[in-house]
Amino acid sequence: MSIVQIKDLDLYYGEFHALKNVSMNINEKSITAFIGPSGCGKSTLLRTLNRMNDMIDSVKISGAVSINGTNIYNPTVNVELLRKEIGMVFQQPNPFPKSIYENVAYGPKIHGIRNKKELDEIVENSLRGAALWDEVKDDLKKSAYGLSGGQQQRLCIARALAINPRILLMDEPTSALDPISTLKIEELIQELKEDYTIIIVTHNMQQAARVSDQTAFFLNGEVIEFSDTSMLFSNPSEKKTEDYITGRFG
Amino acid sequence: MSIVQIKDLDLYYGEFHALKNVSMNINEKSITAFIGPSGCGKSTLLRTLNRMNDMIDSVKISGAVSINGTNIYNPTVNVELLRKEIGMVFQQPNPFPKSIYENVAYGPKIHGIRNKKELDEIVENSLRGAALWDEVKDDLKKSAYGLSGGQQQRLCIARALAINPRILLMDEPTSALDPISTLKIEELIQELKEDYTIIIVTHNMQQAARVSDQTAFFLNGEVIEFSDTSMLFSNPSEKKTEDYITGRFG
Amino acid sequence: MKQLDAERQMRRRKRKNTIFHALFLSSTLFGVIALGMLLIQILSDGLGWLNWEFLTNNASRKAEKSGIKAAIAGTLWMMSITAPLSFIIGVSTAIYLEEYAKKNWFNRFIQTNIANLAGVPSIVYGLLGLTIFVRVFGFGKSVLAGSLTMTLLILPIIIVASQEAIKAIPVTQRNASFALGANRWQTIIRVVLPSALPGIMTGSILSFSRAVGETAPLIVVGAVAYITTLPSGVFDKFTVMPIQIYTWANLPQEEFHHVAAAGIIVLLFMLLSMNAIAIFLRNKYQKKN
Amino acid sequence: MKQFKLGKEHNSFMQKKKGNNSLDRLMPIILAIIAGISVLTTIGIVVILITESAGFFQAVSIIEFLTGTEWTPLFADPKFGILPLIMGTFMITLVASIVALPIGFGSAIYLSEYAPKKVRNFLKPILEILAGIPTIVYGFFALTFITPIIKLVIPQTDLFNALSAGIVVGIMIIPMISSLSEDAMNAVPNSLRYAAYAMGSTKLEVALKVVVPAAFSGIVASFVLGLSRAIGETMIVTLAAGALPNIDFDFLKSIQTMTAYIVTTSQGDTAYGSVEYRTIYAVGITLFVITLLMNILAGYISRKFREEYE
Amino acid sequence: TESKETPTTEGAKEQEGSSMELSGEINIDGSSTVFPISQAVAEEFMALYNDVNVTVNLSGSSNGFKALIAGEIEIADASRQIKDKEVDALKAEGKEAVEMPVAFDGITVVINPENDWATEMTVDELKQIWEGGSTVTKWSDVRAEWPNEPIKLYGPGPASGTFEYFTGAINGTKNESRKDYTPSEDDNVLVTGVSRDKYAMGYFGFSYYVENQNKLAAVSIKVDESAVAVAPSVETIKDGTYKPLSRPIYIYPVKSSLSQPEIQEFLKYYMSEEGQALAEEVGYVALPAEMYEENLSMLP
Ligand SMILES: Nc1ncnc2c1ncn2[C@@H]1O[C@H](COP(=O)(O)OP(=O)(O)OP(=O)(O)O)[C@@H](O)[C@H]1O
Ligand SMILES: Nc1ncnc2c1ncn2[C@@H]1O[C@H](COP(=O)(O)OP(=O)(O)OP(=O)(O)O)[C@@H](O)[C@H]1O
Ligand SMILES: [Mg+2]
Ligand SMILES: [Mg+2]
Ligand SMILES: O=P([O-])([O-])[O-]
Repeated sequence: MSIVQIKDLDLYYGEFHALKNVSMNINEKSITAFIGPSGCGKSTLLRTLNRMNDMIDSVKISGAVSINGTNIYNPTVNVELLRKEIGMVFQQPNPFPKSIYENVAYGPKIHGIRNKKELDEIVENSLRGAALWDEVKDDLKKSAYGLSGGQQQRLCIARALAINPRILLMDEPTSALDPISTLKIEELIQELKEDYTIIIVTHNMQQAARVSDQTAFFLNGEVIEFSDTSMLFSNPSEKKTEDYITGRFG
Repeated sequence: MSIVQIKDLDLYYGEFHALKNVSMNINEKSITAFIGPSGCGKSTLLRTLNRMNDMIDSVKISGAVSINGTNIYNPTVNVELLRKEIGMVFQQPNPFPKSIYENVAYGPKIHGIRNKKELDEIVENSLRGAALWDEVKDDLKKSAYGLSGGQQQRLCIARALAINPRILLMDEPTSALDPISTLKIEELIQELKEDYTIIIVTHNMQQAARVSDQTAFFLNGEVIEFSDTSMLFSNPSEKKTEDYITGRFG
Repeated sequence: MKQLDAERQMRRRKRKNTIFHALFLSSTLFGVIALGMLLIQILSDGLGWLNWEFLTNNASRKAEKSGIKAAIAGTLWMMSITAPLSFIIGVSTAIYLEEYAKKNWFNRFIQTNIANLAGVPSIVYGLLGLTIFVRVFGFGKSVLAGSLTMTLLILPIIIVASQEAIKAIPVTQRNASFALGANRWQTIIRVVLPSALPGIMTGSILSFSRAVGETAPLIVVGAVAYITTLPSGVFDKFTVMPIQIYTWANLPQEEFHHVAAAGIIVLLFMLLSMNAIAIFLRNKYQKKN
Repeated sequence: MKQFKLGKEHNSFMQKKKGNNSLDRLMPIILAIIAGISVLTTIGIVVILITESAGFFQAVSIIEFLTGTEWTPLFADPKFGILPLIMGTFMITLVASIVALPIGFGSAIYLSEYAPKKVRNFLKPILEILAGIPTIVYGFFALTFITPIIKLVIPQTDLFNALSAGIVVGIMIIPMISSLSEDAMNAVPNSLRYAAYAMGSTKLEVALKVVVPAAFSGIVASFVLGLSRAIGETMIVTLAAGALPNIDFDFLKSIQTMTAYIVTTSQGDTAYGSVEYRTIYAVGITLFVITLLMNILAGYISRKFREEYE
Repeated sequence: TESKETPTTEGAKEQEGSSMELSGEINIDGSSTVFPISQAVAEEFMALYNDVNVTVNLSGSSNGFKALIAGEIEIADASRQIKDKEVDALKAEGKEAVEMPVAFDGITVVINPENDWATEMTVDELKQIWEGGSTVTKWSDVRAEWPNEPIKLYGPGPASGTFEYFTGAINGTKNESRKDYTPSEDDNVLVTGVSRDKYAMGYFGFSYYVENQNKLAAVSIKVDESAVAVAPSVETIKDGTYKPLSRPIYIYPVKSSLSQPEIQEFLKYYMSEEGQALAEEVGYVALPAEMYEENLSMLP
């Protein structure tokens, strides 16, 4: 069953046509990877799914994005609740200048969880989920800015997990992580798939091949090919895809 | 001939012992990779080589770092000239809030190049070197902040190349780049090796294996193993190294 | 040869850096020294006249019996209204302009308007306060009228400083908050304001100090020069320290000029305590990235 | 973590907004209303200045007011040319900027880029004290300290002169400029500084070529605030610059500024409702318009400079 | 007199009987010249009647009248007589002010103590110096035997009551004056100016001269060539021989308030011998006794 349905989506930054007639159905409880060269629009498409592009004034969107059959660009949609259902991890670590604990507790708190015990539990579970708990469990009160880049990014993942979303958008979540943490996150992603729908942007084709069920290949704002990952990597139907995944392309 | 000689180097952030008795010789016109899990001190060691750690108040250093036989922690050393000889690319893209052109021309300008033609040439060559020229050649006057993350990082590489350094320090320079640009950069690194000494921090073991001549494996601030790359990956002499590179480690 | 050239050039750049370092340092010291000279002058004039009676007496025609009690009380009364009110209005306005206002002509107008208000001389605010608060609203020459006038006077400074502080918060932090399903208001309260607070505090300290030291508009609004009762409500008459000091400084008798200096010392002490509190708050919240 | 089960026909984000969201919709309205206070302030000022100066402009033509070179409204044969007062204000502002802009800017750079953290945390509050000293104190300081020094160097200097008052007005606005500029520079992320240092920049180059351009709009804002303060300063000029409207552009002579005229005349002995009394408002509205023009100009300059980067 | 030396609290206790009867507020505003007297009177009056609150402000004679018209105060201090316009404005509000002179201020022409030539001058010479369009730039322009040195002139600004009175008395027309002198609204600043310059000359209120006799010299004034030169002093101002620069200063209670007992009592105290002594204590000269009696006779 497809939980995300994108239909005839066009997106402009002012005059610049960043997404061109994108259509795509994403299955529930699956992992979808977006790959493609820098600037091809992967992050842009990801941001249309939780309406983060609302923040950019120059953005113009046409077409439809439906989640669970509801067009999320429908004016009656509650954007905040939408985003609670759709967690997001960014390309660059962006912790708040708060303590580690407060970073993770931020989401649950704004969604109304006050109970200290409950919060403690969420914080611990989320940090464990992001493979960070062991490193920080004694320093929860310390500023997140004292962590290394990799630790910061894992903290951001923990923060996203803490709101218990249905869909998880990840924009190159491991590009700042070492292979071990990356592996852990990849494993975690596989686990999360049991309950969540995951969409991941990655530059690392091995990663896409390893973790995802389906892969979309983008070029210049267009979806060139979207199919089962094993298919796309072993037997791409498009010449451009083949050129890209074999590294012949540039 | 070793151009960089590190001897008995200890580094503390306040109380925290971040580098422990590190000794290492790095050969001229070679590529050396630093690998190891997040937080193990790779970036810290890199920053001791161009004395960027001077910026952090809490840092205490003992031991010696010699470049070309001169201890760079000698008080008579001219830090600015040292840094002109040692270019650096950071983990996260940090372009100046200036135009693309001005970003690249910044270094040559402060080092005394005024001639417009000469600057134009340096800017073009550096951007070409960073595989960015074709994408931005018509937008040189535009702000660097308009570029995508990957483009920004390549701009930072171009900026480092523009001062024509002898040694190039790269802290995960490709972690924000797509595979195609990464390949280009890797090729470029191989090319630069003809004239430059390159030290690269990377999480990507494949990258280390692909590009570097020598690899150092770090753990908790210590150098566990430092040897020829082919050796280290095919036949590590330490158990910990083996565990790490085979992904058994965590 | 190239190496030599580079070194020569480097020496020049370093020399330039050293020269400018010295220049920048002397700029800073210039301010510090000016302050030092001012303080020495004031202290040598007034310290001898400063004692407990001076703090607990009312003004008098006799220099040795003169005290600053009513003026201290008046200033405290005025600031207890002006400080919270201007802070709330100022920060609210800054939030509105930075976080909510669309880029249309109306909001540009408000922005230009605020920048311009910051440049309106204090004496004009005096005329405004006299007409609006004293006469039209009928507050009379009261604590309330004075406080509201001072609130309007320092408002633009707080707004502009708060705006700059809010602007400096990186957009990636706002994005992180929005992506977690926080609405704008939650993002403002929980992410933007905590980070912007140090900058907002700096602007507020400067403007509160200004309100405490301002004379001209209160002359016009009608803080009285001689009063022996302390205000017991916002509609009472009052005087403030700068007015009392100004009155003393204008008297012919030499002794009163010392009394004025003693008053200035008390005023500066009050400013210092305010600054100390604000700096304490600022350092507590300041986390550098 | 797994308590979350939703039927696919039921999307929680279609739920009615509640609690926090009504606050989120209410706050912009409340804030907009509060922001309106500054507009009301301006309207109040403009209305008062216009209604009160209307009587003046019935008696004196605007042309005479704006082009006359003599300002003697309170003498037996009154002349109502405001140029000397504008000249006085301009001279004070000029001297004050020459003193305060470089020094304030220089100390901002020192505090933000050169000073060790401890020194900065110590010096900055000290400078901020300067901003809190009542202006009458500065006035006496100008008269009893700066003026004698100037007279020592240039004996023919008047006791009241534009130079001394201007210098002291400059000293007064230094902390405003340095503190606010320093805040703007402090907000520039360290990653930019690191990038510049890594290329072999000296501190000076990092400060002037990276930090200052990045903080430009904040710096301009502090300059504008400082200059507006200089234009509007009243007590210092009243005490130290004299009360003699003068168009000679001689800094060693007594002058009068618009603000000093307003405060002395409003405290002085002009009969209520007379043309002389209304000069206060005529001068007030001129001052208002001048500061308005200056701010528009400053906004334009800062916008134009910023375009290049954003 | 005795009473002004009495510590305030004891004075109040002695008078407890009467203090019980009076209470209320008295608000005074206006001339900065009159302020010191009103403040001193208020201070002593409140010591006697501690349930009465007197506040005194100084915002200039005109603003005092304005506040009187607006009904914000009961008594206006003024260094000049009320103007017709102000009387009319009061009338429009249904009010009337009562003029009560309270003291003399002898405007004093001062020179530097080192100036040993111009210690006495005629009114004509003063006019020559101060009149509008005056060509006097050097002392020798006044009398040939005086030094051939530039004359530096200091005086109050044209917004002050002192300026208006001086120009009226010396130059013949109010506010008619040369403009190229150094004006300041702060009399202490004028004191500083004259005391630092051997060739300076200025004028301001008597109290500022009294307090700075060590730094300044007063010019004795001759009404005409043949008259005797009179220096300003308490005696010469009081007996009217110091001419023409003795000016009376006033308070203007609003008529309707005169029936209020605390105001009545305050005015009585103002005109009493204690009140007169207070005026002299702060640097002014008491009026002839009959003038105070005339003031008192206006009370209901
Ligand atoms: N806010 C913006 N305003 C204008 N153009 C933008 C904006 N954000 C992105 N773009 C442009 O849109 C295009 C797509 O950007 P996007 O960030 O989606 O690329 P990407 O595929 O995620 O690249 P990368 O792998 O480098 O992150 C790029 O050409 C970029 O320059
Ligand atoms: N400025 C600092 N102050 C205090 N501790 C620091 C500072 N910078 C780094 N550290 C600590 O020093 C250790 C080594 O950090 P470093 O950045 O060198 O790690 P790294 O190997 O580069 O990791 P990553 O791969 O995540 O970038 C980490 O534990 C980190 O928390
Ligand atoms: Mg992207
Ligand atoms: Mg690192
Ligand atoms: O304050 P005056 O009215 O006496 O000048």
